[in-house]
Amino acid sequence: MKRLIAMNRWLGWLTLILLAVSLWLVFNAPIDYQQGNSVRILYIHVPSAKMALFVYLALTVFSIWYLWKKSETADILVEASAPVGAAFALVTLASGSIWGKPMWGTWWAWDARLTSMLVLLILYMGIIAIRNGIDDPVKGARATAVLAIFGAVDLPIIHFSVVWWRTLHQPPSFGKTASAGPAITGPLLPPLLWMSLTFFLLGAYLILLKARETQGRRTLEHLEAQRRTHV
Amino acid sequence: MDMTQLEAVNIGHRFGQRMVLRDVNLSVTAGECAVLYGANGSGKSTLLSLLATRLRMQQGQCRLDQINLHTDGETARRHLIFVGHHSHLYGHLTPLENLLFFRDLHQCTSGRESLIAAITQAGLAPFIQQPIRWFSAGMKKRLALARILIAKPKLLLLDEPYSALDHEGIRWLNGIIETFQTQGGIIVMASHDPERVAALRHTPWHLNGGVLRPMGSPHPC
Amino acid sequence: MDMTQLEAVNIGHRFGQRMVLRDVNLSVTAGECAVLYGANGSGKSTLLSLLATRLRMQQGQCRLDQINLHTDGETARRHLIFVGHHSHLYGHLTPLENLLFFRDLHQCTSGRESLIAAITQAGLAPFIQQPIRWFSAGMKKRLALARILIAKPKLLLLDEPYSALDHEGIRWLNGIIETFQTQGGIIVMASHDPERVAALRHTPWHLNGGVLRPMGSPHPC
Amino acid sequence: MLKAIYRLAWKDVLADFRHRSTFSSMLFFSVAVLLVFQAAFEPNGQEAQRLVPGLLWTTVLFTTLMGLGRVFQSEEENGAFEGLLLTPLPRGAIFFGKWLGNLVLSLMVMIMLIPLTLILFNVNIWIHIPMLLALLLLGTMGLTALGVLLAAMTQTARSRETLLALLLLPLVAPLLIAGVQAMTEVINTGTLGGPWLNLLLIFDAIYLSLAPWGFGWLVEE
Amino acid sequence: MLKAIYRLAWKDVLADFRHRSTFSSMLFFSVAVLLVFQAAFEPNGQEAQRLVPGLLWTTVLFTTLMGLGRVFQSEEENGAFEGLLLTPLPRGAIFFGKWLGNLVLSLMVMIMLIPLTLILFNVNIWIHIPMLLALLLLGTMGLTALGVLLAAMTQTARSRETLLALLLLPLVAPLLIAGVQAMTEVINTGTLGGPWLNLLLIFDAIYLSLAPWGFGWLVEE
Ligand code: HEM
Ligand SMILES: Nc1ncnc2c1ncn2[C@@H]1O[C@H](COP(=O)(O)OP(=O)(O)OP(=O)(O)O)[C@@H](O)[C@H]1O
Ligand SMILES: Nc1ncnc2c1ncn2[C@@H]1O[C@H](COP(=O)(O)OP(=O)(O)OP(=O)(O)O)[C@@H](O)[C@H]1O
Ligand SMILES: [Mg+2]
Ligand SMILES: [Mg+2]
Repeated sequence: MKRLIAMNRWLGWLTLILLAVSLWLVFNAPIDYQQGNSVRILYIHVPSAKMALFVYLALTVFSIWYLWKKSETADILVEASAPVGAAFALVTLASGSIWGKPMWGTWWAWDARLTSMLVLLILYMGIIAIRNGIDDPVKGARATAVLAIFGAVDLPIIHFSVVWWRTLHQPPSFGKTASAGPAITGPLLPPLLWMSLTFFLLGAYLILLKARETQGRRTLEHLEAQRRTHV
Repeated sequence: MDMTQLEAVNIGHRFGQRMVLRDVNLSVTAGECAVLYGANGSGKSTLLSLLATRLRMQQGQCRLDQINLHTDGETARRHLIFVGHHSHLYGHLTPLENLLFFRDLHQCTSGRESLIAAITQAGLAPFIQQPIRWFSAGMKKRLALARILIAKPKLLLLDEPYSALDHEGIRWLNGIIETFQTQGGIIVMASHDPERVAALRHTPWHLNGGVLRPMGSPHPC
Repeated sequence: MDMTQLEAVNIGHRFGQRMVLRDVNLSVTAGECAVLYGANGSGKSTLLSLLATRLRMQQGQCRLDQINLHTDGETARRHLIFVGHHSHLYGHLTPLENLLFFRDLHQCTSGRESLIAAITQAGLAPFIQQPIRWFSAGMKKRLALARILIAKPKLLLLDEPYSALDHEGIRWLNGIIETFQTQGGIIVMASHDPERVAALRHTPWHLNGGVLRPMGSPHPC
Repeated sequence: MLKAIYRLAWKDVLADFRHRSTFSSMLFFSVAVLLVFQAAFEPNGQEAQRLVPGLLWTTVLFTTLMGLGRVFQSEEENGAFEGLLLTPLPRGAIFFGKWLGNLVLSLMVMIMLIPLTLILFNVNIWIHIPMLLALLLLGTMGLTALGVLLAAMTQTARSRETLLALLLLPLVAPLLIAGVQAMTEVINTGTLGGPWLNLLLIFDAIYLSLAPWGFGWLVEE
Repeated sequence: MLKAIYRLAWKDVLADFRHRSTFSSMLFFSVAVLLVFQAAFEPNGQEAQRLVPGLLWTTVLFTTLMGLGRVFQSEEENGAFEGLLLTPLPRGAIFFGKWLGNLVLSLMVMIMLIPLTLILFNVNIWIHIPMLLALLLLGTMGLTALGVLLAAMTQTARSRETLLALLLLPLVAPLLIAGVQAMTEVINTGTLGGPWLNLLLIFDAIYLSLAPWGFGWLVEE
């Protein structure tokens, strides 16, 4: 845990530098002939969508780790990841909606991917709520971990929704499954990859930041309790 | 100042078909402490609940000074405190928040410092920041009793106040009760503990078959 | 038959960051009754919950005969009964239904009559048809204690068993405990009541600052 | 007395709101309800506009219903509700404290819920939002009054939620129908008024004037 | 052990059913929900048939949700849940006891609900009733498993009902969608089968195998 926290400052600077690079790339990328300038939303939307899923995956791993080893570090990481994941999910939904207005002519449609993404956001909120709602730290940690593991059922549904059901939403356009539909290629790809890397680091940075805050708060509470018992 | 006086006349109470109290007469004057003894299920808690206006009076009359407990519950409740089997505390609040809530709802004027002082007296100062849900039985009891210190009631109703308290807690409580007596307050208490009550200046009563009788000796059984 | 034995070695427990028990060693043999004294919040109930396998052991080891309480909770729970601050009763069931439920879940073999006999012994025969929600504090306590009569445990854990009981109830309970002792059972009890425990053959212990020490005189304080 | 009402509402809602996420849970619960309706009914474009009033009202109904279970939950532990009844407040004040707390929370949820519904179901009636909100608020006032009353009524009953909902829904049906019709009128004609609105106001007036009085009767023993 | 599971289910449902008719209140609740939907949506002839699966599933979902709040309620009083955990039963058995009790209750409600819905919405698909019932039962098995787990999870939380509802809805959404689609297929084609049914079965299997395990983790201290 200590080492992770020490890494955090470097991670912060690295994220900042990468962000500058990717933003430069994004604004120098060509404008899509169909989508016009609004295509730039892609560079926010896709990385944050990937991160929303990835953070949940990490959350599940942390939860299993917690239940198995009873490690407090795992618990702190679970607590720290939930709000970060929720933020990414919110950004995905917001950017998707804003993009959807010019592309599909509507803010929202109830197709499988969009719906399952909304479910993911609600799940994140549920995890945050149960973490805050139980006073007993051990019980709270355990409830959160079990809930997170149950919620993981939603992950494959989101990811494969575009494959399993015919949807409005873009099918996967890079990676192995990119068979159907127009793939993202050429000059659009590098900025997207850079941006994805940036978002990944940003996610890690935020989680560690939150973890540090959580741990600091717990230590403070402990010291406070000790001081009061001894006075 | 007038002498405070509690006067209960011919109180009767039934639950369903079962007559729990019959023709209970009880008169307590300022500075007096009436202790109710009686077997399990004899109706001590019922009598205290009636005096606390928690149960509706079915028969008889009861007045605290000029206030009729039966018809004027709101005024009566302003002058009495009841500490019962339950602590009436909120598990998710800290001791201080619990007392603040109590103070505001009882419209007492005591300041924040005097609440903190009460908590310290109860020996709970180290736990002032913790939600009371995880307090031990005795700690909850102490906090429930600390409420006596922040309101200035005329009438104090205590249902088995000694249970869960340790030796020192009992001394602390007896101290509070004595001070309260010298200030002219009235106490009615139910207990199974003659040994602990012995330290107090008190009048013992015995409740049996719904009938309340004064007890000759201070040591009952 | 082997002598039953409870052996707790180096038990430690913390809630969050607060160390409530440190290096507690306790050894009780068949027919013995260990009584834990200690101030409010000193950790008596916590120790009993650990022995009852309600809390997970954090440090140290505890065995009842061959059974490791830490690793083999289900077997251990078959041989122990814990009567705590709470009565663990269902308000909407009658005394008999409560005991039947208890019997089935603990997989005891006692018949219906012996349950009724236990209720009668506890002095609750007149109330056998009533849901226990409205029972008085002492009546609930008696019913909770009556469970000892229907299971035949090796280990009996009692947390302030005398509270809310009247004089006669205390005699009844002490009788049960004595019988249990002569049958070779083990008792661990937390109490604030040296006067009531005095009637029993017992070993007093004192818990202070998380450390458990045997007490010289049977009358502590 | 106003201070006490505020204090009660504060304890139930605002304190909770300060460090906990009750509000966001209620909001996201209501979003989840929308999702369930979508999954279950799959309305198409034209249907959606016609369904919006029904969707909004049923969602508000279920959200309020879920919130109501919370009203007396914190009062259960340690017999805190009894403690509330022992304060010198008139019963009406306790009622309004509970009512206010719930209303504030519902109002906040509704402010977020209306635009969300319009976005999710892709209905373009943004200019009517203030009127929709006013209507929902009016409805919620009566709904919450009824709900708090019934929560108190069924507090001691088992199967509380079921019973509460059972009693609440038939009484609330007229209010709900009036609300749906009034809202349909707003969406179709753009004006607020007419017999349905009057009906809504009448129900509000009835529930709000009768409920405190009924509450007083219910909690009296 | 089977006896213990049965006993647990019995206590929760049958004993309750005997004295207090939880069943009929759940049934009335579901009818009230149907009425609310009718008032809110006012479907015409063709629409109604299309809406039936959605109506049935949402009604069952909300009725079960209402019932679930009750599951652990009787365990709260007097710390009865702790008593349950002190029995020598494996945690999984406790889970299945709770699950069974709830399932039986839901099943009884559904048997009445289906014909009522068909009558109220005037839809003539009587021959499909056995298949509809089978589908609902399948769905409820998973739903109840998840619900009992979440009820245990939120038992000690503040704003319990809200939290339970918030957690349950997103998790059951896939199950609900599969159920609605499978039922639509039954109504349209008259056959039970296809990918949606398989999905339903998969979710049932996942939830029923994971939930007891999760329950064991939750209640361990
Ligand atoms: C609120 C609306 C939207 C939501 C919730 C949403 C959600 C998502 C999610 C979750 C992913 C990542 C899937 C994965 O990695 O498995 C994704 C990827 C993507 N989205 Fe959206 N989206 C929305 C709107 C849009 C719109 C309007 C467009 C453009 C027309 C769009 C284009 C894309 C593209 C091109 C990808 C990358 C595809 C891939 O590589 O898998 N999205 N979206
Ligand atoms: N609300 C109620 N409804 C029905 N019966 C009740 C109610 N409250 C108490 N009783 C019954 O009244 C009798 C007296 O109860 P009470 O609690 O007053 O006894 P007590 O003297 O305080 O006993 P203990 O010493 O055990 O506390 C009991 O038999 C009890 O079952
Ligand atoms: N679940 C818990 N979480 C956090 N702290 C707890 C918990 N249970 C008990 N404690 C704390 O542990 C300490 C010991 O509590 P315990 O109930 O064991 O005391 P006790 O000796 O039984 O006191 P009493 O004589 O008042 O019953 C207390 O300070 C209490 O606040
Ligand atoms: Mg009593
Ligand atoms: Mg204790």
